[in-house]
Amino acid sequence: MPKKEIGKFSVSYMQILDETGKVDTKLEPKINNKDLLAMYRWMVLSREADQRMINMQRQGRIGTMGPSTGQEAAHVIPAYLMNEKDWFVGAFREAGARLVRGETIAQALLFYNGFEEGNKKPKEYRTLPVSIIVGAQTLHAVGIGYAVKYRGEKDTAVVTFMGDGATSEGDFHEALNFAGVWQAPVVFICQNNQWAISLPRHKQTKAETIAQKAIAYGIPGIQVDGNDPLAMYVASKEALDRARSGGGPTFIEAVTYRLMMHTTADDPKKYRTEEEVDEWKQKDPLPRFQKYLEGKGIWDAKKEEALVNEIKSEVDAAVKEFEDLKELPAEACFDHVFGTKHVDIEEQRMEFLDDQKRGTDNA
Amino acid sequence: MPKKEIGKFSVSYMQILDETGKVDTKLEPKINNKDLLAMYRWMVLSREADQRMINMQRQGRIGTMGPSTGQEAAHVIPAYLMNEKDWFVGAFREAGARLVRGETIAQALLFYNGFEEGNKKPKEYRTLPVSIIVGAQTLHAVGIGYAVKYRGEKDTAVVTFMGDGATSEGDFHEALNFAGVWQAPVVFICQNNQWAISLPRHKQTKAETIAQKAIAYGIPGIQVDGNDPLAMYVASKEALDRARSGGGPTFIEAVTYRLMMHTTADDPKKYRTEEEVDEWKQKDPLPRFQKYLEGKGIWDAKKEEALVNEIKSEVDAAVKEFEDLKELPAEACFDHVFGTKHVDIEEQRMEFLDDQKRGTDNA
Amino acid sequence: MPKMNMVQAINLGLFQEMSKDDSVVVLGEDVGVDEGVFRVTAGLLEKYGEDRVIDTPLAESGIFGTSIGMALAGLKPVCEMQFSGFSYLITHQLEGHASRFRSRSQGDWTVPLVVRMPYGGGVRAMEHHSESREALYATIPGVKVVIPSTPRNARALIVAAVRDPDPVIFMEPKRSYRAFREEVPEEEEVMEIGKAQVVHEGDDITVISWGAMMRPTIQTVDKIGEKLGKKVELIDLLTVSPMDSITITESVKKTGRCVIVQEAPKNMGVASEIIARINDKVLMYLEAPVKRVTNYDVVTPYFGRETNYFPTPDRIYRAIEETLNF
Amino acid sequence: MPKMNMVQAINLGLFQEMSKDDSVVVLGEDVGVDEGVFRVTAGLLEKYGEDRVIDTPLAESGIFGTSIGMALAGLKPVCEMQFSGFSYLITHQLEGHASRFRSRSQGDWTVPLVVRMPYGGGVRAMEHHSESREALYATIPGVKVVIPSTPRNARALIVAAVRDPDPVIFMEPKRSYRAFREEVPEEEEVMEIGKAQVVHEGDDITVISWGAMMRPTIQTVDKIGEKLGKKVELIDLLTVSPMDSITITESVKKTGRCVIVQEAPKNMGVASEIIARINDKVLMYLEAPVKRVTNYDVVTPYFGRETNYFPTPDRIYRAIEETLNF
Ligand SMILES: Cc1ncc(C[n+]2csc(CCOP(=O)(O)OP(=O)(O)O)c2C)c(N)n1
Ligand SMILES: Cc1ncc(C[n+]2csc(CCOP(=O)(O)OP(=O)(O)O)c2C)c(N)n1
Ligand SMILES: [Mg+2]
Ligand SMILES: [Mg+2]
Repeated sequence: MPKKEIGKFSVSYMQILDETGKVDTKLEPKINNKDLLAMYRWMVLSREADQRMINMQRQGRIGTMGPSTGQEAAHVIPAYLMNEKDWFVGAFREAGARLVRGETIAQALLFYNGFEEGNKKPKEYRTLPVSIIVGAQTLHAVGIGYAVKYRGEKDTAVVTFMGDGATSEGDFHEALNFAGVWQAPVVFICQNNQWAISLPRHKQTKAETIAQKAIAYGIPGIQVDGNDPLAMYVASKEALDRARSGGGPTFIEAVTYRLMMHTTADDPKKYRTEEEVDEWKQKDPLPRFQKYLEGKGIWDAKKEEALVNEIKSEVDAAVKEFEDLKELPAEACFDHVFGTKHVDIEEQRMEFLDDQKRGTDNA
Repeated sequence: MPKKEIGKFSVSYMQILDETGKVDTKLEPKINNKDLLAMYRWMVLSREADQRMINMQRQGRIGTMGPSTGQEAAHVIPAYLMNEKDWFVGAFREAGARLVRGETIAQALLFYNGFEEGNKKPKEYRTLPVSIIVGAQTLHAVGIGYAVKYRGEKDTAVVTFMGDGATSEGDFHEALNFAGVWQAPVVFICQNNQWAISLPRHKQTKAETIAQKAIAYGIPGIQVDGNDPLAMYVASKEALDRARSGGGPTFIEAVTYRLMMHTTADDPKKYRTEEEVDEWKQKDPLPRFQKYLEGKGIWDAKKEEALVNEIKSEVDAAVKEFEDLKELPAEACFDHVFGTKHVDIEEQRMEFLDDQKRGTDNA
Repeated sequence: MPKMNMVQAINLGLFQEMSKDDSVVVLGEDVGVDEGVFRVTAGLLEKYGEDRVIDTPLAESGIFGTSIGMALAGLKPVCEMQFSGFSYLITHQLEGHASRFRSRSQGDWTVPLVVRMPYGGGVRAMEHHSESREALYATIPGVKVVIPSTPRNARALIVAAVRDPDPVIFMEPKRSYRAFREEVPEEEEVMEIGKAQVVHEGDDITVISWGAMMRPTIQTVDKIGEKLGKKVELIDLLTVSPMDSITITESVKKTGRCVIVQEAPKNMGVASEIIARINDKVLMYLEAPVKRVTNYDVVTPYFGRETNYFPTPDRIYRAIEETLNF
Repeated sequence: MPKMNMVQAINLGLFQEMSKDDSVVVLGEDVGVDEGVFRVTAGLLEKYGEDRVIDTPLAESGIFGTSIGMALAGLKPVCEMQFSGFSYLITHQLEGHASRFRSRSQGDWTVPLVVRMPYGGGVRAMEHHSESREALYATIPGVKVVIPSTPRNARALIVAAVRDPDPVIFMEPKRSYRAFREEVPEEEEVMEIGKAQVVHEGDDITVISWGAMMRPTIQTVDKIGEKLGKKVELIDLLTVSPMDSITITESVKKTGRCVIVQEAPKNMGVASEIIARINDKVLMYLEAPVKRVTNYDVVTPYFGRETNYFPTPDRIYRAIEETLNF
């Protein structure tokens, strides 16, 4: 077709620490040891909690849960870079990031066991509860971004997460478009873990990368090795800085992999091969990060062992805290329908309590 | 940000016949005179019908209508290139295209006067009724495209239209994404007429062009001068050929302008200047096309006068046909709720008829 | 007190709330420069600027979903759906988020926002511009659905909606926008959400309606008084959900007869819920079946036919008369 | 006749319809390779191939909107919403298009399609996996809402839904998916959409339910017979909209008493519409108020609390007893 070129776009990929532990020293960020070790610790804690919860689900001690094993770098690192003023608007597969943001493991257990109390978190934490409707939360992030800008809050960013599957939803599109138009201080991080339950990435969209979707909204976008903590660090920092300094939104595609099942109700053997999983295990962010720390001379087998033990106890304690919880009030739902009293709700509360009391008297 | 380029994209613009009537002869398509004159005639007819309907609305002879004056090239030309097997899935601002597809002006009047009879059109026409929910129809087009492919229908394309505003809706996104994944034989034509009611194009999206949105879906996209009948011809033909030959979807941004109000209920003076409108009047596709035909020696003032008279009578006749229609049955709604009988509907029909009969006896 | 129409009255309410509280922002399609397709937001942009009166891209879920975010972050968004016919694009955000944040977080996170939308027929507009689907929204717990019927209560209720701690769907009967004027006090006036209003007292029959149907109902009720000498107790529902059963059932207890006038189709309408509540509490006081005057269970007709389908004063009259004579 | 659970029964219905008619296609999230998260579409991909069993991108409006297109073009799509909690993303396409094409074109264009969706609680799943919102869909004219309660009627109704000329929302009570088995004939069996079924005859009281609530209701009804010696007429609604008033009102005419058991919240539920219809036609036969046993008007609790909120056999028992003793 004969025509005149009027726009040019490109998509870039960033990797700094590769699968073998090799570092691209030209790109290597300067991070102090304390931060490095702290990030690593969060990742290990997240992994351990995840695995424990899978076991607990198997034993019927909690309900369905969705593991994040394998994706820790993609969400722990940006969360670590966030500060108190920043807002966290997650989906459902950023358990590690939630820990960084101050959620306790006991709370997570409560959540997975079907109690709203697992979501209780004062507004000051600026961390929204898990959002299950795929894609919907990205719009909340943009609205919060608008409010931040409207209030003239300085140095404040909103970080929102979504999966590769979420990029197909209309809400994702509307969120990126609004963010572009409003130049809202939002960092969109897509954890492209290759699968949306059983749908592989290449059936989700014909686009070669997810990062290029940002072009549709006039937003900067980049593809990052999401299992590379250093690349995630650099990309997240740049995006956060841009948002905090009034530079508008950024879209990051973090290429990662869901090493476990979609949720404990899922059987991934139905749709993917063990070979594929094994291949991705080679790219696991945890051993990779460990190697990096060892290379820097700040980590060794003994420290690893100590950390693992420490974290095991921490998780043990959290499980105990969760299991020691006394029964939560059954009628709590009546308290939180509205912020105002209504006679219907109060009448029904009475009926409810009465019915609870009568139990099985007649039947 | 240090990184490796992994994807390159560009957006092109096509114009062949410019505002002054100058032709880029390198790009000029070969179109026989009969077709050229036919396309011109449809555009003139569409313009005349449009203007007449605005007047009729002003006189209270029909209800609200949305004029398409100024956008004729962008929708008449692709419609002209469609054949009987192709499907037309429009929005609400392709009146000229609908005429090409066999809708009568009397029917359009009936539609704008609030009667479903204006939409009656046997399936064989493969032309769906006007779709008012912005963006929604694009998904129907993709589903039809899937059916065409599934049935192995050869040489069949689906053409769907939407405005610049529609590109912000989630359904638009989902439609383009499904079309990409399914490689559905769909031609998406966005009539970017610079306004969505009062919202100017640059507030609709931060993207510099709408054409670049196709990149997000791995679909070929192009920006075309939508007031240039020749460029619309070339771009539509290429897209139709691609769809018909199994090459999948195409996205065309047709840059045009809504010269009139959004609908007869709208007052564009509230949000745009006369200068802007005047500027775009210079780019009007009708005089431009006329000049081209004159340049080719197949048109002159006398022919123009004859055509205008002929078309005026044609529209007169249509208006008469519409106004001579006898009253349409009030109870028709009861016939088309379901394809099966239901006692509720039948009971209510009786009540309705009874109430109609009783009229104002008591009150 | 100045006389104004409903458009002006809602506009007044918005003006006043915006001047009082800078967390109130208005957003939607064409609400700024164009001042709303019905001019309900007239003057707001000029007075409060682009940051508080936001012309958004054309995406309802985007408008509402970002409003949820704004509300979570402490703003009080008043967003507009240009017509209720396009509001179903927000159903998932309403059912799945706006209505749930409070209970999901046991009160830590709340979503105080208002969704304004013109609804209902009678203005000879195109498809999707004539429906009454208050019932659809009323099926969702955690959402308040408010429908004013006059300029004065529209102003008092929009103010209440803006101040409400929960998501409020504010459905504006577009047919009543400019149909009549009423005195509306300049100074603040607020009505309580969740309360119906007894417009006329009477003890022969209870007639209940809301929104645009209040007008033909009032006319008819007056005629019933004149012609049949019967005293009608007329109730304006005002809040469709959560419903004010008490006002309804107290009245029916007194009158023993009831007619409900609803613009929406019959099946699964708000009228059905009213009947269910009468059944629950005062069935044994009923001297006749409750009668519903409603639209029919057909797909909303294009405007050429719609007037045939609405409850008319004649149908309302007959229903009241039949119920009185039962 | 082989015994099967509801998952197998619906699967059988889909298999048979697909083998009969190559215009039937199945689409949705994870319906192919994964065979549906509840395995309702097991074996279909293997048998009918990728063209007829389509794993779609993750977008509900996309799934449903393209299904409308397929239906317009002569296919018969059976699309799946993975959970009803995510189905509200299609509301605008349902209210605005699927339900309207027929009337919009006066019968020239029709949208015969089925939207399958597991609904309801009781499976200890996360938020949005427990709601019963049949009422929301039932507010929309031009849409049929069908809810089976057993393997056998599920098979007969899914077949009817696939053959129906209109859009059918087919809500599958996920709690009943594997809860019990029933004999289901291999050979074709079809039930009429729009008809309720009298499961037990009786003349002391009418009890009406549908979907997952049929199980606790049947248990309770049996107990009522044993303990109180009363004969219950039990009605399974099966189609929620358009409703079968006749079966209901004929029964209530006979019994004079009625209890309705509904998993959904009380306000604006299907039970309210049933009461309204009883009011319309047989009010004067009622010897007691119709009693509703429902969920409460709260935001659907997370699963940790949900069982407290559902109608239980105890609550159902008490409601029947109280109504009998009224
Ligand atoms: C709107 C919506 N549709 C369907 C689901 C059911 N569901 C939960 S997660 C999921 C897949 C999500 O894929 P992706 O976005 O890639 O995230 P991942 O699970 O891989 O982290 C689906 C279909 C849902 N939660 N929300
Ligand atoms: C979903 C939806 N929202 C809002 C409207 C009201 N509306 C009708 S046309 C229109 C603007 C459309 O702009 P665009 O897509 O650019 O098409 P144009 O009118 O310019 O042809 C709006 C907001 C609608 N019809 N549908
Ligand atoms: Mg994924
Ligand atoms: Mg436009």
